[in-house]
Amino acid sequence: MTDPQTPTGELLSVPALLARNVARYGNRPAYREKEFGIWQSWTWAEAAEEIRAMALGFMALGLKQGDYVAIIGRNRPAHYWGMIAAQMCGAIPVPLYQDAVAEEMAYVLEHCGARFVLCGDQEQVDKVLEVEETVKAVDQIIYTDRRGMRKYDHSRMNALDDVQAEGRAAAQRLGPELDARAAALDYDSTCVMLYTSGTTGKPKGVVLSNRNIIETARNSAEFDHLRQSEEIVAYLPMAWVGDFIFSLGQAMWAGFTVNCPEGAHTMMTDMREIGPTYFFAPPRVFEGQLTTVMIRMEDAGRFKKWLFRHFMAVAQRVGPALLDGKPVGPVDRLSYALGKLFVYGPLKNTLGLSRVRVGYTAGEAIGPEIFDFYRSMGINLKQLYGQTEASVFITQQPDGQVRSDTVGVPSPGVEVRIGENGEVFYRSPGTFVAYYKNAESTASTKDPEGWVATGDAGFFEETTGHLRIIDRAKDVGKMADGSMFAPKFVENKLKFYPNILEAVLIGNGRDYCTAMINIDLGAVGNWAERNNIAYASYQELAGHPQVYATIKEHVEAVNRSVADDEMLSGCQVHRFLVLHKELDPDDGEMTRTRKVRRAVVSDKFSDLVDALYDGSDSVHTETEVTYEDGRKGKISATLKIENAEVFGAAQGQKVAAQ
Amino acid sequence: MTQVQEQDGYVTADGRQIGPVLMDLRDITLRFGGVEAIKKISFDIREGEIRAIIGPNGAGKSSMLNVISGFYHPQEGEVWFKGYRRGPMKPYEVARLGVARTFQNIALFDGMTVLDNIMTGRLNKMSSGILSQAIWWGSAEREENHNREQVEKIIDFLEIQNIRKTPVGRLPYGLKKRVELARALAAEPQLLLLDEPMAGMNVEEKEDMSRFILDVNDEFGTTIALIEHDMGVVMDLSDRVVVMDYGRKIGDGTPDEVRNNKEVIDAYLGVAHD
Amino acid sequence: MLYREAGDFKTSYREDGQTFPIRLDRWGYYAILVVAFGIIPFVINDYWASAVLVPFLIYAIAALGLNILTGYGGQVSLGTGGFMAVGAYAVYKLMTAFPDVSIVIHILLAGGITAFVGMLFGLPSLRIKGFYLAVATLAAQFFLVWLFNKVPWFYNYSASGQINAPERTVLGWAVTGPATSASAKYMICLCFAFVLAWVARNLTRGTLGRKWMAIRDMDIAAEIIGVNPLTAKLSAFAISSFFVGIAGALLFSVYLGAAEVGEAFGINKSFLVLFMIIIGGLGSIFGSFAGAAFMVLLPVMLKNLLVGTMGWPTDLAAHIELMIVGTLIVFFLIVEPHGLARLWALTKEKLRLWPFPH
Amino acid sequence: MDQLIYAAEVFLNGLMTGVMYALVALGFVLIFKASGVFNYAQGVLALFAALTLVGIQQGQVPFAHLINAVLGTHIESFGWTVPAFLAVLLTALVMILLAFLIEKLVLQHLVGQEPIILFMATIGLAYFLEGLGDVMWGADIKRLDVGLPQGISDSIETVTDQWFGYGFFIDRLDIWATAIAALLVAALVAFSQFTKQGRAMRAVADDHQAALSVGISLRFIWVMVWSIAGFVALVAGIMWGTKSGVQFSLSLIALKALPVLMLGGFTSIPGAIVGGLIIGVGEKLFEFLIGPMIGGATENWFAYVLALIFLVFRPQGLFGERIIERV
Repeated sequence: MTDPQTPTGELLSVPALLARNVARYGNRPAYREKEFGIWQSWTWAEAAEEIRAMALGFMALGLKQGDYVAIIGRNRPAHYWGMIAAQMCGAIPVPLYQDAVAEEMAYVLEHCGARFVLCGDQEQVDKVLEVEETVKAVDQIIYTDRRGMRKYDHSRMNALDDVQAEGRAAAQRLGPELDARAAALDYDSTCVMLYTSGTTGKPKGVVLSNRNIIETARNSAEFDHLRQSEEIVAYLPMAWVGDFIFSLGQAMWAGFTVNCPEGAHTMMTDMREIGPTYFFAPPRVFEGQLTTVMIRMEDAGRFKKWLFRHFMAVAQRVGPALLDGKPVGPVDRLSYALGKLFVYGPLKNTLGLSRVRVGYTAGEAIGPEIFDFYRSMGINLKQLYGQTEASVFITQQPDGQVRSDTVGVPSPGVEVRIGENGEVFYRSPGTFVAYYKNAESTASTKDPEGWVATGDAGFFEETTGHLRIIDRAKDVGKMADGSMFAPKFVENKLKFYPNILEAVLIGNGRDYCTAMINIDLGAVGNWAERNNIAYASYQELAGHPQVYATIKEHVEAVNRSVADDEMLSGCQVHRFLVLHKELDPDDGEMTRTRKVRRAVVSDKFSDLVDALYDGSDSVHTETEVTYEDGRKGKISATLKIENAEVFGAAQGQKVAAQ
Repeated sequence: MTQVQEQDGYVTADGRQIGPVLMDLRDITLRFGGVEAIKKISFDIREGEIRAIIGPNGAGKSSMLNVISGFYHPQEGEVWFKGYRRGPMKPYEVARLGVARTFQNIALFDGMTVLDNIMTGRLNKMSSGILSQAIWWGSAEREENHNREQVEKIIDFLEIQNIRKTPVGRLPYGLKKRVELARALAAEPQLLLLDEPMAGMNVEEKEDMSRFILDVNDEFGTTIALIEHDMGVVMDLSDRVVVMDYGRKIGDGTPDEVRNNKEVIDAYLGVAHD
Repeated sequence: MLYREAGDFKTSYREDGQTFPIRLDRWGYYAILVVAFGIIPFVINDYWASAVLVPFLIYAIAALGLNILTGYGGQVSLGTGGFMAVGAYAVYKLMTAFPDVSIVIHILLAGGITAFVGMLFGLPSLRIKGFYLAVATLAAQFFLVWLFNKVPWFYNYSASGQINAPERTVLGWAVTGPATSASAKYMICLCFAFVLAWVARNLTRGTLGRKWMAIRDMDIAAEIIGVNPLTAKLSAFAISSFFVGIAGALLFSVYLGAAEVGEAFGINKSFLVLFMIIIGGLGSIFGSFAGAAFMVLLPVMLKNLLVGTMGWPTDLAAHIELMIVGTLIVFFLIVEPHGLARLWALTKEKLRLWPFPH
Repeated sequence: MDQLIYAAEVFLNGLMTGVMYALVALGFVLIFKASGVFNYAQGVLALFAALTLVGIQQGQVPFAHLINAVLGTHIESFGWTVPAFLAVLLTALVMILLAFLIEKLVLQHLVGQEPIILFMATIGLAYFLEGLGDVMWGADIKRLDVGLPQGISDSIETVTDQWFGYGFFIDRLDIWATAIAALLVAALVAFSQFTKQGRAMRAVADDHQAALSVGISLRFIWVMVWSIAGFVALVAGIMWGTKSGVQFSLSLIALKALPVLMLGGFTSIPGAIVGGLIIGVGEKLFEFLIGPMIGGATENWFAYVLALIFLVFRPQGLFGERIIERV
């Protein structure tokens, strides 16, 4: 249901929403960016003016309807404006991952045939110029940051503010044309094209229409009662659907303020300054924060430590109840209030979370204690389940019914059903239009009735009606003895330990499960310092016997808990090793969103896998690595293989060695 | 090949247009008591170029820089700047003419934050009187904020945003050097003097600093005269090099010319990489 | 611990540059003002006024002045007492010469005159540095005291050689002379202290302040980046003396009422104020107040303790006090050369980081 | 003619006072050279020394005042008197102990601070010692007599009378003082020039690091110079004490020594001596010639103003070496 007093009548496009926001919230802040030491701010009116100038400029440069405009850069107002400006011109914005290496970028640019590229800075421009060897489509390069660009050949290159200036100058000439194009946009015209960093194979271009984005934005905004007064910090990759929905879709719908940090290195301080009221972060961010909190508390005096421990305990007991509005005794209320004064308050403040009204995490399962830690401090952190093809939202947790092991109930307007193989299917107004230039995989994911296969296996809890995700459907396999093999399930349990960064479980079609583990350099390194264990490199630390011992404890603890769930008890880890290098997107072992690429890993480290099953207790290996500057090199190591105790039925599974 | 003779300047190897003479030093002689630190040295610095002064320790490089920045007054010789002969001036007067410098052993104001240090670089751009400062509201504050904007641009340029409010005393050496450069840049000088900008830096820091120096020259077109020990750096950075030894000038020209200068090789390069 | 800074962000250099950038500090500051202006005047009695608050405010002004010169300008002065004397005698002459001009104007003028004298004695600072200068300022101290002693014109040829403040009023309230009420004394000193502190803050935050600090931290470098030492140092002396002069004027006219230059403005005054800024914190406005409060309260408390509680003879108490003051000076210089201000800053930092240690 | 003769007398007196100044100034110079500390407490040291001396001589009970206050007793003295010589010796020991304590409790913790901080610390020290002296021995003015001859020297009077027909009034004490002071000065100079410790001391003055590297113990040197300073203070204290009684004003001779130092340069022993003489003579003559016209009592400030004017023209003082500024 669209708003009655909207000037542009129906709100069928982002530009239309922009116009409405100008009319409604004209001089309220729309965008802020930390630059030159202060938060530069733009009201909706100012932002609209900038955007219009940009759009006119693009047209002056010859941007045509249906063109694709690639945007490569960190989160900056200018880049969001670039996307909207492109839409105004009837073009389609395509945000790309700024840390993508040249060949990935080459593929995407080639695939979407972008004629315009909006680059953040010199670095990105260089990349584009590099790929231009192969990619011919690119016609105009526009850059936001002038730094170091003076020497470049500007025949096909412009600074963004020059483009805007040109646009302003051409306002008379091109204005009508622009308005016509903007007016021509309707619910079915494409809003944005996002490339999924598919866990397998080449990225796919997901085409999302205005309907997808606006409907989803509206539903989700209403679901969480997002208001114009919200503050969000835009720091997640612009190419990721989540950022598009939160920082553009919902921001446009609800008219709240988008704040862009100065840069990655100042993210935490900037976040603290802004104190967002609506906050999204993938589990690893919360994990990271919790780890640093713990590490920093380590150095505190005894009294502070005691205070911290005592009141966190109180919080664990009382916090969630308070948050879910359940009855709490006056004594507990009091001690919680004290805790709030002495610990939670300051802590939330230093983390910049004091003002968070609604917080979401998704993308990965989050460790229960991490989740509870934030909840118990009174931060309304919830989980949602979604994917690019759904414009994010499939299921999410309503206030007051939040648990760490479910992903909530279907979002408004979304239908969900479980396939007979356990796979989760959904259908919603957010469902994507198609994969760009890829009819057959469109067909394979989305059936004629519009049902989309998520590729995840899961089930609904009868009692609560909440959805639980076990694993990637295709990863769920059978072990030799026919019992269910759900690697992610176990891996997550492992990853909940701060010492473990990544874990890869192997065992599909095998007699028993084994695991390859990445330690978390931050946590383990810190632990090493405390116990003054010297180490020169990640590799050395990973190989350290005491580290192995610790990891072994974790593994066995996990085995114990896995054993409880008879459906999955076969997945206990019999043998494991600690990898000598961190899994790294640059080496193709993970996606840009840091999801492990199973296939890649298991064949890249095939020698290790064999060793895990041939019973040998150590293995020598050599691996190729890519350094930041793109150079390649080799590292070699001898890895120890450790046996872990298993429990219950799994004890039956025989190990080759025995 | 460069023709320094022609008045309108020359074009460098990487195609930068170098302008006419900005500063001209003629037969400079400087004595401390009986000691002659500089003996009848002449050379010029042209607009937009990066000019290096090199030489072994005690060659009189720093003294030369101090003469240019008006800190020492030569007993003989003439200093011509922007086409006018410069009489014996106080250092702060020279600064107002558009000459800024950094120091060999860092001369930051340790009691102040990075921001304040850089703001001091703009003192000559600020003019509000004591009274209006005492009242602050109005002109003084406006002036302050306007200059803050300029300074912030430099902070951004030299990538020191995250130490903006840190007292310089707490900074590591490399960063201090950078802040000092920032302070000098804040004065928007026509001639920037760098006294061993990379002394005591590790390779990485040296690379950064070289990049910044080139960027400065490139972005603001600032003329730069620098003293440096690291031959490699000097040769990469500078358009023309003056070589000094025992207060005398023994070589002057492009890095290549200097590199192949017999006297220079004997006096300096031999002992450069010790 | 108390600080909640999330969401307290700055969108303009004006906000960023304000004196209390952190919201909580700002509130605290306003709260103090409300108490100082809105409550104390109505509850104050003679003891509190004459024993604590009035001297505190007056010395705070003097400390501000000396801090500008020493803390910000880096020029150590041991002549404060002398300059206060100038202020006192200037205001005395003005009061008696032009009875119907407002005392406020007289006090300001007295400050101006002191500023001029201060500049004169500041001239040597252009040639001599460090404690050569410190010692040189003693010249001011001794010469001025001698001057006011020996030249009868200054004390209107009064037989006693003393100067006595006649009654003068502000807005109908007597602020000088015997009939003055406690709250009147308090209020006029408070107003001066408040305005002057505000001025001091403005001067030290801007161009002038940076010039001073530059000279203080590294005079050569300062000169080379374009600071004119002459104007910088002399302005420091002038403004510092202006403050000190006003303090002297208030001390005589409002607080003492009658003064004999020797004991009212002797060298010990110079040291007293110097101690205030050392203990309070060099180069800090807050420090000036903290130091003044400390040095004013310490004797009062010691007296109450030693004489009042323990019934010791006064002279003994006085000697003990000397020892304690001396010890404290040394202690502070050893433990925290930057004084109470730094301690306060550190505490604040801790509170902001709470519960984290760093 | 008479004027001239008076002037001559004044000059003579000035010279003798000057020597005293020089003596006190020397205390400063020694400490400053060795530890870079500008010891404002020097004067109070003298006062303290004098008080202690008197106290010991007259067998006072230290802290009697305090003890009485606390315990309500009425003890005053042990009832014995100590012979001057022994008393001086004991006092010297006390001064050395004091030096040790100062090094241990104060200087040690201030190593590496800027000079000005150290200077202020000594001001604090001065306050403490002043208080301590009073608490230990009481603040009342005391007569000090260690058997130095006093009164007008008749011999000189008669001699001068024969020469100029006018008898100079010169206090015997001053003559003795001058003699002793001169002797002490000579001794100190000799000490710092010719003894091992003396050389070590100057080495430290020149370069702490270097001195340390050749194995000179800074702490020892400091204790030593402060002891010497204490001893100098003692002597000065005796002279001035005998002359004008032991009282607070005695500590002000330090303030007199300061301009001497400015004149002579903080680091120069000869400077201290010459400066002392100049000031001594200068202020006496000034008081004698100009004083009457402007109300007299000019000694208080003349020295300072003289030094000030002098410094403006020669910042490094009489013998201080010229500073070449580098960047």
